[in-house]
Amino acid sequence: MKEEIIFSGFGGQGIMFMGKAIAYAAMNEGKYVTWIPSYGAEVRGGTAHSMVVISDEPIASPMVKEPTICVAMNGPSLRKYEAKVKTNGLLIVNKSIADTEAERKDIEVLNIPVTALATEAGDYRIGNMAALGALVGRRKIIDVESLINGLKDIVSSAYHSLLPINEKAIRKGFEYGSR
Amino acid sequence: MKEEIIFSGFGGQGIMFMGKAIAYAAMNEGKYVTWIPSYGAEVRGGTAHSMVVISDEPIASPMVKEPTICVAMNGPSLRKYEAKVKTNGLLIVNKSIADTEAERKDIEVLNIPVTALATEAGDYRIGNMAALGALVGRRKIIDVESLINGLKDIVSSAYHSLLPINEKAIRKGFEYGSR
Amino acid sequence: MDNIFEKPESMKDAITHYCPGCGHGIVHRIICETVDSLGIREKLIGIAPVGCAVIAYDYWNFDVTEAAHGRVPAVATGIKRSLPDRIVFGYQGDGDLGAIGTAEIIHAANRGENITIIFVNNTVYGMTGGQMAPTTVLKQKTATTSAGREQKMHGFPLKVCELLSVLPGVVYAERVSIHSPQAVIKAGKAIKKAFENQVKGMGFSIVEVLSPCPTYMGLSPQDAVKWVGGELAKEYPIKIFKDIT
Amino acid sequence: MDNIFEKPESMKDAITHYCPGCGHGIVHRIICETVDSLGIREKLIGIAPVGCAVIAYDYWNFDVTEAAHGRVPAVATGIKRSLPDRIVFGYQGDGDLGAIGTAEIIHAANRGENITIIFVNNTVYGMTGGQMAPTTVLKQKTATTSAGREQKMHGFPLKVCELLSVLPGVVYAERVSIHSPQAVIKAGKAIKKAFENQVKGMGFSIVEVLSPCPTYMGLSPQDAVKWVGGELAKEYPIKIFKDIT
Amino acid sequence: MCGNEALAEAAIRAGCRFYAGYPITPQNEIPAYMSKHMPEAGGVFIQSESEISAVNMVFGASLTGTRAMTSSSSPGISLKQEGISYLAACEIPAVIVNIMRGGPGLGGIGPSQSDYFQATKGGGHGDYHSIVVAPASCQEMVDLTTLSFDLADKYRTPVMILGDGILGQMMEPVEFSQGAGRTHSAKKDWILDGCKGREPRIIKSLFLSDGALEQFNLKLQEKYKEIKDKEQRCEVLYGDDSEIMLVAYGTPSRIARSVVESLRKKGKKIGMARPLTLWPFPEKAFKELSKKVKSFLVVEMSAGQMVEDVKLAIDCARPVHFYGRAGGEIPGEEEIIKEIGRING
Amino acid sequence: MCGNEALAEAAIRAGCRFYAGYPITPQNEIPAYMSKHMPEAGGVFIQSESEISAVNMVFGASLTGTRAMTSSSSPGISLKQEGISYLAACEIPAVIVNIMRGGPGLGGIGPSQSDYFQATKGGGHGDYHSIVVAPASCQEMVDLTTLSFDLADKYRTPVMILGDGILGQMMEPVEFSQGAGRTHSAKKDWILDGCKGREPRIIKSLFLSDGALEQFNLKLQEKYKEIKDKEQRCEVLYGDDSEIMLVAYGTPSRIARSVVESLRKKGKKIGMARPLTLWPFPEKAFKELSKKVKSFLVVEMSAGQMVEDVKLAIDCARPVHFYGRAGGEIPGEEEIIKEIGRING
Amino acid sequence: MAKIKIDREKCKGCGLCVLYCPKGHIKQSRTLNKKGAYPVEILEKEGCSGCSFCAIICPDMCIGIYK
Amino acid sequence: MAKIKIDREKCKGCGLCVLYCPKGHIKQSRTLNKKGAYPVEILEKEGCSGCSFCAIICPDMCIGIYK
Ligand SMILES: Cc1ncc(C[n+]2csc(CCOP(=O)(O)OP(=O)(O)O)c2C)c(N)n1
Ligand SMILES: Cc1ncc(C[n+]2csc(CCOP(=O)(O)OP(=O)(O)O)c2C)c(N)n1
Ligand code: SF4
Ligand code: SF4
Ligand code: SF4
Ligand code: SF4
Ligand code: SF4
Ligand code: SF4
Ligand SMILES: [Mg+2]
Ligand SMILES: [Mg+2]
Repeated sequence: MKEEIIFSGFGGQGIMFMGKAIAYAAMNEGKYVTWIPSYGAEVRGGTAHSMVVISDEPIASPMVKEPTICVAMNGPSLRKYEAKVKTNGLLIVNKSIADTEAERKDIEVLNIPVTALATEAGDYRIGNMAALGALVGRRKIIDVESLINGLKDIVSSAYHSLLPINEKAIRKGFEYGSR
Repeated sequence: MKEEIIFSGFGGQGIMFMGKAIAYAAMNEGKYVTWIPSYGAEVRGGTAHSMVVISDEPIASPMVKEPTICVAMNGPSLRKYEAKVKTNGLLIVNKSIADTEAERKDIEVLNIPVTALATEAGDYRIGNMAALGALVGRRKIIDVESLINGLKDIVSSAYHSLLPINEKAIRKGFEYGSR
Repeated sequence: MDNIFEKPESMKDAITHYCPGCGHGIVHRIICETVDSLGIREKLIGIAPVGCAVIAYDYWNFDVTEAAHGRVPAVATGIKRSLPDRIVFGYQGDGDLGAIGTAEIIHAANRGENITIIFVNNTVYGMTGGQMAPTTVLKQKTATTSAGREQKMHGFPLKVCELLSVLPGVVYAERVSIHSPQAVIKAGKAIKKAFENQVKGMGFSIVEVLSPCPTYMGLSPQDAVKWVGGELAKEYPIKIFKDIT
Repeated sequence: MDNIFEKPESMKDAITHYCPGCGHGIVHRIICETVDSLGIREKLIGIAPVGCAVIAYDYWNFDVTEAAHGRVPAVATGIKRSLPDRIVFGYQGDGDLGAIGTAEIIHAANRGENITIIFVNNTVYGMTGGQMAPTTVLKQKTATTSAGREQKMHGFPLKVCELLSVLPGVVYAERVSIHSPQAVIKAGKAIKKAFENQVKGMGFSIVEVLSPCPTYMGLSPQDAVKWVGGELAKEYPIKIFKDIT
Repeated sequence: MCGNEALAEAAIRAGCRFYAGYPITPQNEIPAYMSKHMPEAGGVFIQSESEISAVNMVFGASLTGTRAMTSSSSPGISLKQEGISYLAACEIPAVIVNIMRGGPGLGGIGPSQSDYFQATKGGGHGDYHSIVVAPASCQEMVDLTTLSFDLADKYRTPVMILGDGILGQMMEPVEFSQGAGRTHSAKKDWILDGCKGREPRIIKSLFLSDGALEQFNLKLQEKYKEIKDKEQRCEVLYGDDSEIMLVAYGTPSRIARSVVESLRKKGKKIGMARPLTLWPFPEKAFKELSKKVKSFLVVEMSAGQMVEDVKLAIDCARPVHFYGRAGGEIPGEEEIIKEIGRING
Repeated sequence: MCGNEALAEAAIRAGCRFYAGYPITPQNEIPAYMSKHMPEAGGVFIQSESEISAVNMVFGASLTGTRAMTSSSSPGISLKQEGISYLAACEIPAVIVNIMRGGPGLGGIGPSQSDYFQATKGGGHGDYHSIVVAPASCQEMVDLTTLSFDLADKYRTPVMILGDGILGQMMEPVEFSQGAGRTHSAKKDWILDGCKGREPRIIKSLFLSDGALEQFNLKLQEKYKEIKDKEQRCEVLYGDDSEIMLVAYGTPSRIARSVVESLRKKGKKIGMARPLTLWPFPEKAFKELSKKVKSFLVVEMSAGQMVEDVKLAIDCARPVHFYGRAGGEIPGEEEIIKEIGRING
Repeated sequence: MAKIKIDREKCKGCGLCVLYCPKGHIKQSRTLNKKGAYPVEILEKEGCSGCSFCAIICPDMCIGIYK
Repeated sequence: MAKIKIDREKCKGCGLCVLYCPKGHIKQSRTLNKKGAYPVEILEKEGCSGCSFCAIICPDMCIGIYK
């Protein structure tokens, strides 16, 4: 098994965190994992992305040029990455944003009402967690419980009070994705 | 003709100036000349030296390892350079200083009462000019008039009033050396 | 319909890469308003620092060069001495000016170079991820002071205007803030004066601008401006430190 | 026969390479007298600058390291933080401290490092042949200001004590001179205090010493001390700038 | 834990007790980690006012016998060149980390290997060398860091860890082997810590008297010869039956490895030589290889730097090809495979 | 006039109107001369607070279209490495003089050539090159300075004049040929001088968008290729019938020349190849030579740096021997002759 | 009475204009703009005095004011 | 009365001791020492008060003072 994932979106959407969370969970499952955040100046205001590779074998390159899975959290990232997704790959699209119509037919496109799911979970701003849940729901690359259990280790303790609603958002997304 | 000359002495004895003066004069006579002062930290307090090469042909190296002429203005420089003078070379020694007995027999040693000559010329501190005159007197590598005429170009104009006594010291030395 | 407020000509119509609520955008704009009002856009050369404002040239509509981290005053000196009748200004962050570029700013100021420096003090290294800056206040948490800045280990906050005012080459040093519309208007006036001084050939002028970096102050944009106008301004008095023009 | 005056133990019995009448020899000696009187020779680490005093280690009888030009305060910081119970002092010239090492001295001072800096201001770059230093006074002739230092071209003389006193990390800053026996005695007291401060853990102390460089002041040794005690001391006031110990 | 953090933790475990650094992407995790964990370990963390100051603080700390480190990325490393030359000249051990980014100038923050020359040939002035090690995984960010401190002490010399942005940023599982700390701990009888009970010591790099500087340089060269003899390190894959040898270090070596594995599966006679020390360059291994393989293909994230050392190591005895990507781009597997195809005809 | 002064005068005559520098032996005559004569020529002299500041002032001056120069010696040149990388990256012409002294560290003030690698391989970060010229007489201190300004402008690149303490200090007669000034004076359409009557311009070296930095690097490499094609310079003595070719630049080439002349008189088949450009290294000339001569003997005032480029230039096709003196010492004629004897068996 | 115009797509949703509008004329939207920020919008029921505070404080020049 | 001892070979002849001796007890010699400097010597006819000024100002520690 080898999945190459790109998360992408606006600077404030928690893009880095999505990558970190899934990478960490996979690592705990004993998989080979690499995670590359887009760092520094790139992140300001503009488009941020992070790359995760999860594999059963040692990983040669942590760079993802043609992802097997891509999560596009806004319009610009959709336009940037849609064409790069591998045939039969999965493209997850944030449907709470205008101008996000995926066009390719040779890949699986999963449109998610990210904000709605997050709002149901308790905070309209944690759409990233819902999307992440959906990803794991659709392609079971890791156990959703690993994902949830891992959160507390990577979220600084000051924010541990927010873990429950994050978990809720993940589960909402998971459900949505598993359908 | 090719002469390789080392001037050496205590920092305050005008060692650099001796080299510069003879190099400049030789240049004005159309000879190939190189002049290397000992620069920077070396000069402070300790032993200073400058190297001059005067030749009818282009000069390969401006560094003098075995001089054909050496002017030793104090004891330490005598001890440093005596052994290096080429056989049949000329060693000029400042006899106004104690502890300056040259020992080699295969070179010409010229002992000069530098301070006495300078005092006669009008300033006991310009022994360097007397020694320079003696050098030119002994080995006529350049015309003593070139030496004297060149001075005004290399002495800053503030000191031009001192030119006459410098000239005098050179002539005193020249006489002494020509004997 | 009359236009009460519009984009200055010296500003390009671009979406900046700055985070929501970042002060750089405001400072950029008030510089451009000054440039327009003094009519110096066509003889202006700006110097962008290494810092979040590194690509200010994408937002400014006049000649702009980059400078190596901290070397803005040296580059400005080279430009101004070569073209004394052009207007030359440097834009610097607190890391750029107050840390790596300490020697350059002190000596440009001490030489009394006839240039203008706009110094954006946001108390952190924004571009590199929110590390401690020389200007970080005691107890402030940053990426390299996770328990808060502590004097024994990290030294005192550096007061740039206080320090530079001592130098005879400095003709004008003022600290302003941009935490509120009123403060922004005052900041604009200071910046205008700093440019006017150069136009008149008076010498070295610097305006220090207290500016929010919500991202690395760890505050919402709204809380960030409140903190800047409150606690920060207490530590860094907002005032004219020197004016011998 | 009693010895009224003798070589300090901390001083080696060597002939220095300094020019006749150079102030470095005097400063070396009074440092050593302080070291002896405080009994700290065996826990002392000195840092020699790049400048005429670069081979001070040949004259001092305790542990000494060289530091790259201007970096004495950084090296001192590294040493002192690693061995907080040793006594660490840096010896710097005006080129070393006031020009290339500006950032290092300001930040070591601002951090309040518990070190002692002896700053020998002889208004020129002695080692390299008498070029203008940051501290060269206006109109002074040097190898790079043949017509005398002129502000427009070369900037103002840099007042180090005045500048550093602004920083909260500095506990003690005094300027002294060594142009006469009386002045030397006073200088010795200041240097002693600067070391004592460190022994007591009080923080950053600096003593600036106005010192003759007859060679590149273009004066006889006798005229050089007169000029230092007269004109130079007028430009650089001899006094305590800060003492919060 | 990302590579940078792994490196920082390894340093602390190797006994590093002094770190000074200045922020620069993509190595910021190192100072951030150090700022938290160095004080916990009883060591000193200083965010210095500049890279220059940092390397000189390390100079000061290390001359007291303290294991000391600084880190930066390309432009910041350029600023440290004078300081590195002084460390080499004063024979003071130090570990310097360069997590390279794209240049020249400000360049970009993408990964790069374009500081190879600077690191291996001496970016500073004078005839000196730093030992240069090149990790290619988070685990090696740990292991080679431990090694670096040991080598630095053993030879009293600066050691550079030459990584790239990818290695610094990526997260992989790592193991800190027990006792991976100091293996070399000979008494340092040259340090300054006050002359109590001994003669005063001097640390210096200035040699003024006749011939002294040459003598010192000859001594340095002797040391370098010893290091060249003893410390070359190289990993070789399929060294015995390969026609083409890929040569790469750091991130490109990961990709090269993948290329080798997949081509081997197809029966292609291909291998890889991966220098772990860039200086000393593993000349012996390459000399051996040059007797067996037909040609080399050097893959770098640069316009071609290590390729010169490969040629020199094998005395140009075999064709040495080059494939590089510059400015923060990473050579892809397919590109390399295509390049191999081109060489084969 | 000493070499340093000759160089300074030549710069002014070549239209240099901005000089910034910081004192360091053995190049102090350059700032001293400039401080007097640059203002007379209507130009700017600044004694900057450091070498770093100097190179960045030159950056600023030159981006206005002004011909600008800085000078220093080895440790100071190390400090300029970041700045040189920025000049190369922003494609700003500049002339940088390094009158080398013995290193590493503070070293000594004797002449040396141990910064060859730093100058030619890029002591700064990133894949850039400075053009490097190597004068060997006071006259060439003049002629190559003129050339340097022209090349800098022509290729928008930093040019380094790599001299040594001897060349800087020695006095030889020089001639300033009429009109030796700017031969290249194409309009500079990239400079910043206010955007009056044109679109605003930007000077930068930061490339953030996808692939932009690589594109820029490829463009730089194109330029370097052109320079390599067009600007190699080399003097060859007895290239046609020599068995041993001495290879040297700067001061050692003067001694080598003398060796060649004296051995030729004795009927020995010996010659000399003297690179005038160290980057680009005169590969073409050496390739030619390698077809004719039996072996090379490289003579340097270093532990052996240029020798690598000689090997690479001739693809190791002939034995390349090395004789060097380090730390401020100069190889003597007899030493070289002895070395030649050793090679001959 | 004055009118303001907010560039919804340019707005990054920092809320500084909201904080400083003395009239309460601006409020944060609950729907994302295309880049994924929650921009501000005009709260129609409050009037605008034309004081320009919102435009002066806006770091991103999203607000134009007209009479 | 005190006695001073001058190290003739160490002395560089700067004359600072001469300048500051309140008793005029020291004068410059007219003969060179071995290194080529004109050192100072004691002017026997003037006494020495033992004030140490000469030793304190001497940059080269050439003077010892005894009682
Ligand atoms: C020589 C060098 N060192 C470090 C860096 C990394 N760096 C980029 S910006 C910056 C500091 C930014 O802080 P500041 O000047 O306060 O600007 P801000 O981003 O906060 O506006 C640093 C350290 C660099 N680019 N070059
Ligand atoms: C990086 C570097 N730049 C320049 C020099 C040359 N240099 C040596 S000492 C010195 C300045 C000496 O002046 P100062 O610090 O005032 O000491 P002084 O000799 O006057 O006591 C300079 C510029 C150097 N060695 N290294
Ligand atoms: S990190 Fe701070 S300074 Fe940089 S753009 Fe964001 S808010 Fe502004
Ligand atoms: S040059 Fe000046 S500072 Fe240096 S030793 Fe001579 S007198 Fe002293
Ligand atoms: S102009 Fe004034 S009243 Fe109108 S929206 Fe803006 S801040 Fe509010
Ligand atoms: S201040 Fe500007 S960017 Fe911020 S919310 Fe208001 S309109 Fe949007
Ligand atoms: S001790 Fe006083 S009186 Fe005696 S020689 Fe010295 S200065 Fe003169
Ligand atoms: S002060 Fe010292 S060195 Fe100077 S003349 Fe007197 S004894 Fe000699
Ligand atoms: Mg900042
Ligand atoms: Mg000085």
